[in-house]
Amino acid sequence: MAAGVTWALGGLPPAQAQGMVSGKLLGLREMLDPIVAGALVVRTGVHIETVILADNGLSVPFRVWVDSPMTAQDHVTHLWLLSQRNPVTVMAKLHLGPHMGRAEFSTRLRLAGGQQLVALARLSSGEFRYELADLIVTEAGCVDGS
Amino acid sequence: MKLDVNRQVRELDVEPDMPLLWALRDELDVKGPKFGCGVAQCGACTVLLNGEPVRSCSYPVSAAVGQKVVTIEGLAQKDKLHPVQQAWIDHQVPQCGYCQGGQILVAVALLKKKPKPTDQDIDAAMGNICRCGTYARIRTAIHAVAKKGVRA
Amino acid sequence: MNHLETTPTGLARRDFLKVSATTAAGMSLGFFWPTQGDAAETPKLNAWIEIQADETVIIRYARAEMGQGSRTSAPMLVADELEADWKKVRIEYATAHENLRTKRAYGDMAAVGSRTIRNSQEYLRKAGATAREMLIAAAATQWGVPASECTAALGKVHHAASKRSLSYGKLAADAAKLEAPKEVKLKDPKDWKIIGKSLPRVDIPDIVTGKIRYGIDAQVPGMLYAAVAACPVFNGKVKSMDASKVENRRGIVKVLNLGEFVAVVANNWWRAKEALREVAIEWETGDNGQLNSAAIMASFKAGMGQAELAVARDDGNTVQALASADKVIEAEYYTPYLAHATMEPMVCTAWLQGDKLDVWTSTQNPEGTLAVSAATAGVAQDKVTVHPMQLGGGLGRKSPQDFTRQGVMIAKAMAGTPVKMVWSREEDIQHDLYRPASLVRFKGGMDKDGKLQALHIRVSAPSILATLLRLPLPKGVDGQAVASFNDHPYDIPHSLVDYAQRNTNVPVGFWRTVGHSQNPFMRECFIDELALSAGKDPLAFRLATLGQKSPRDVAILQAVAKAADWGGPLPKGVFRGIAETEGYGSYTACVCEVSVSDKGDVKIHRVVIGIDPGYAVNPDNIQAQLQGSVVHGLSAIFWGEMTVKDGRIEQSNFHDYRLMRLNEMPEVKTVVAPTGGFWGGVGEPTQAPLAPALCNAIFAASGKRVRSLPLKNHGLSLKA
Amino acid sequence: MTQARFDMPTQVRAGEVFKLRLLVQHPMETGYLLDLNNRRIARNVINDLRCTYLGQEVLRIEPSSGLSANPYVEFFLRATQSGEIAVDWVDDRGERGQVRRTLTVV
Repeated sequence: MAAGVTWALGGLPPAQAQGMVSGKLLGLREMLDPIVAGALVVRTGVHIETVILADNGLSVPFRVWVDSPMTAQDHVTHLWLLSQRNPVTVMAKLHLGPHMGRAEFSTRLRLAGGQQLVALARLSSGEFRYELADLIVTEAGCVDGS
Repeated sequence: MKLDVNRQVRELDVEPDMPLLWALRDELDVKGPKFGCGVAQCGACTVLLNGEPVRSCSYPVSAAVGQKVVTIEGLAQKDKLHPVQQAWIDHQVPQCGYCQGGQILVAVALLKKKPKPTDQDIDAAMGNICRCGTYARIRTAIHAVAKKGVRA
Repeated sequence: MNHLETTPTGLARRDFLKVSATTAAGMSLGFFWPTQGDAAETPKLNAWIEIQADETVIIRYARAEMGQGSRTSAPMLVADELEADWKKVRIEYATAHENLRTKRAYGDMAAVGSRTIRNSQEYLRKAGATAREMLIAAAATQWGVPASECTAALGKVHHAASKRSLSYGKLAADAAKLEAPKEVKLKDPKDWKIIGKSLPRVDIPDIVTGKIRYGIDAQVPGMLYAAVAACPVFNGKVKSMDASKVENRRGIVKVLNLGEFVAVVANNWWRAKEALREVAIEWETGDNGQLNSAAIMASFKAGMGQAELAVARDDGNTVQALASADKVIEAEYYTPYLAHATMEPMVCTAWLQGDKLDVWTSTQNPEGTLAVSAATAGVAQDKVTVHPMQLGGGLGRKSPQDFTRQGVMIAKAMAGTPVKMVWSREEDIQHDLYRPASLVRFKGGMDKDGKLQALHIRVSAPSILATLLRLPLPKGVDGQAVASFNDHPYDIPHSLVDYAQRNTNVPVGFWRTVGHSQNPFMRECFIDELALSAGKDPLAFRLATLGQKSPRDVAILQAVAKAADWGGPLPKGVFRGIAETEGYGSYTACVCEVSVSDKGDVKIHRVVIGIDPGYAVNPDNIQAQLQGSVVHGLSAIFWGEMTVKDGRIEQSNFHDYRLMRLNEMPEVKTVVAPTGGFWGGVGEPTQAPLAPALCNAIFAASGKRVRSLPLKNHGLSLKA
Repeated sequence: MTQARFDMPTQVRAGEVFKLRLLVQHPMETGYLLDLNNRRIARNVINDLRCTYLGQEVLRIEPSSGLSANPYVEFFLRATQSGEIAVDWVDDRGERGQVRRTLTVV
């Protein structure tokens, strides 16, 4: 029943399609599997705020927050910022605790070209939740994409 | 000072040594003449002064007083294109077009002096730089105007 | 398998489809249109097409026009499938903010890489075909006949059986209410009516009357003007500034120290520029003032011998094959740094009003302009408007947005007031992102029959991708630095291409034709050296070495050779040279006919230059590009060279960075030879085969083998 | 020691959730680029950055080369009682940096 969804994840086009030369684009599964290791992942409760366009990937503002009361019983334990295209998929891993009061984090990312970004949260219940964001790094030059 | 630009007398109050180009562009909003080099090398800023091509980036505005200044905007008479402009369309001369106002004005002046210019005449007169490289078509278009025998 | 679940709405799938649209120029481009506020307007069949009641067909064009002619040829693709009457077509710019608002309905907007036609042809033709089917469906519904019985032509839908027709203007409102068909069949190329015709460019009438507005012509009420100076030594910063001499001068509004550069803001650009000369600026240059051309060459030379090299191509066993070859030919080639020198220098007008920013600039990359503007001003992206302007040339310079950033920095410092920044020519020549210099060493191994068996090409050069874009290079290879080497078409068993990345403080960027602006010169001259060594005719040697593997390279080579009457008689003292290249999805070749006097005067009697772009959308425009690229190429070949001394570029304006003029223009015969079946680029690949064909001809005429450019350094001058 | 800018309120009410912002001057070298002498610039990123409050670790970040040069982080804490807030980080070369602030809870 989720087969359609599952297969859609693997079929991303190769990176060359955009004329960028920074390696292949990972599918969602390839990004998440090493972390979630077979656990259920639900796309809910995680929010991303970033720019839509970037002239280059050197410093891209990125904010993520997770719906969570951040209490001892119910809080976010981990947050991963994942890149579909960077040579290193995990841009940052965060260990959080109830003391934070708010499951929110802002930073600036370094990205090797346009891609989808994923924020993955692990809750104290063991549940995984995620959100995606599209980011376009505009073409800065006459790279021969042929 | 008073300046006759494209058959209109315009009033302006600027330093006498301000180049005509910047008086036209930044004071009178006449944008046809372009800035290319600032040192009379490229000719993108060409205007006609009493029918003679002048590189306006290096020509003091005060020296233009009392002369008729014609820029590319003032070449067509009402809605009727000058034959050189028409030839530029017929032969699809421009690429980016930035230098073409200047090129056209130089060609107009050439054809006025020599209605049937030789290739050597064209070589000698057409010294403006075109970075896109439209030279072959400029030559063809000038010959075409000459051939039509229209009074340019 | 189903450990990966999604929310009940199934959003994940749609999101990932969207990725394919943005990264692969997907099919769904242009079919999203937000409905709010559009109800009363002209019927939009999709983002690209609007049809008015008076039969005017508005087709949107999403990229920049800088002389490449795509503002005409891209809409031709839409109009052909739409079966529009071209005379009724009006072309309007799509804007970056509209693209942002519509979640990129117009796709990639950058006019770079000779990509406008080849990357957008599919979705543009589909946009036209989809709208055509909607118009046919609307007519069929009105008539109560099956859509399959209706045809469209010249802006009308016809029903032959009942001899009825309806014009697009009358159908558009109904058609716009229909759902767009998911699948449309694109026309067979033999049925094209507009594609393949030499149509006049739509922007030329406004060019010849002076009405067209370039970035430099932006006019905003209350606007001020800025002249700028950045440190002439690369990477330098402002240490201190004393503007007391000019602050009270007529028209001077403000002198800004913006850290990386100084800006004088005045009520007339000339006043600003004159004052800037008298602002005392002390620069912080650190060690960067040490760099010079000799040190750069030494670094490239060191690259040749460095232990660790990135491997770009490795067929067979080249080292071994060279060791056992009957004969090994070696040569070293060099090409210099070059400036773009677009006729219109860098400009940016920006107006920051509260949280809203308007930008007028000449940009090849409007979305990049938007992103940089928003980031620099600190405003939201949806508050930025980038106004489309014609470009006074682009040549790859106006894609990186360093100048936009400067313009917006000034506007931010002058918040509330629109300011037009214009670079002087000196600023433009000395603060370019230069075509990289490159040192290349070739080794070719021949067997006893004079057949090329092994080719080793070693490149020592800066990397644009690593330094300008700061991208990690796969296996250490910059594809631009080794272009036309790593993909050379010659059918030989052993090829090794390796690369030493040698960066310097000289900033590098994308110059028209990029790696193909220099590497084909070296490759195709070296192929000539091999042909000579084998005692073969250069054309015959190429055809034999290309073999069966590269039929398109062979086809263009033969077409141009035939057009040039290769092997036919020539006047005494006139000699030919030939070269063949491929790149940007197209195939190109060139024959030059020259004579060389004892004094080194090179007279070019004729250039025959041709391209196979697969499909030729607007052949006359392709001819114009071929002609123009000869001029662009010859300027570089004879005179183009940026030299570095004390950390800065020595050249400053057209007196010492010479460009070709009309009296030096040789006769050019163009060959547009589309073989069909693919879509190649045009603006850039056309200049690639010129330099090798010319230098091979110079060798034939004079026996002088030129292995570095420009020719002025070899005592060779262009005879008008 | 690396330079940093750290911004947080000095005084908050008990139970209040407040914002902390940190900007560290650091190249975050990716390990993919070459220097002007053609030598690979070794990866050197801040690989561990942690915040402790009243001696207890409340947030730990493990960045990779995916955070930009001069990394910026912004996060929140819930105030319980007055005491020290410390942020400590270390890069691949083992160089350490830290900021210390005293929070007064009223």
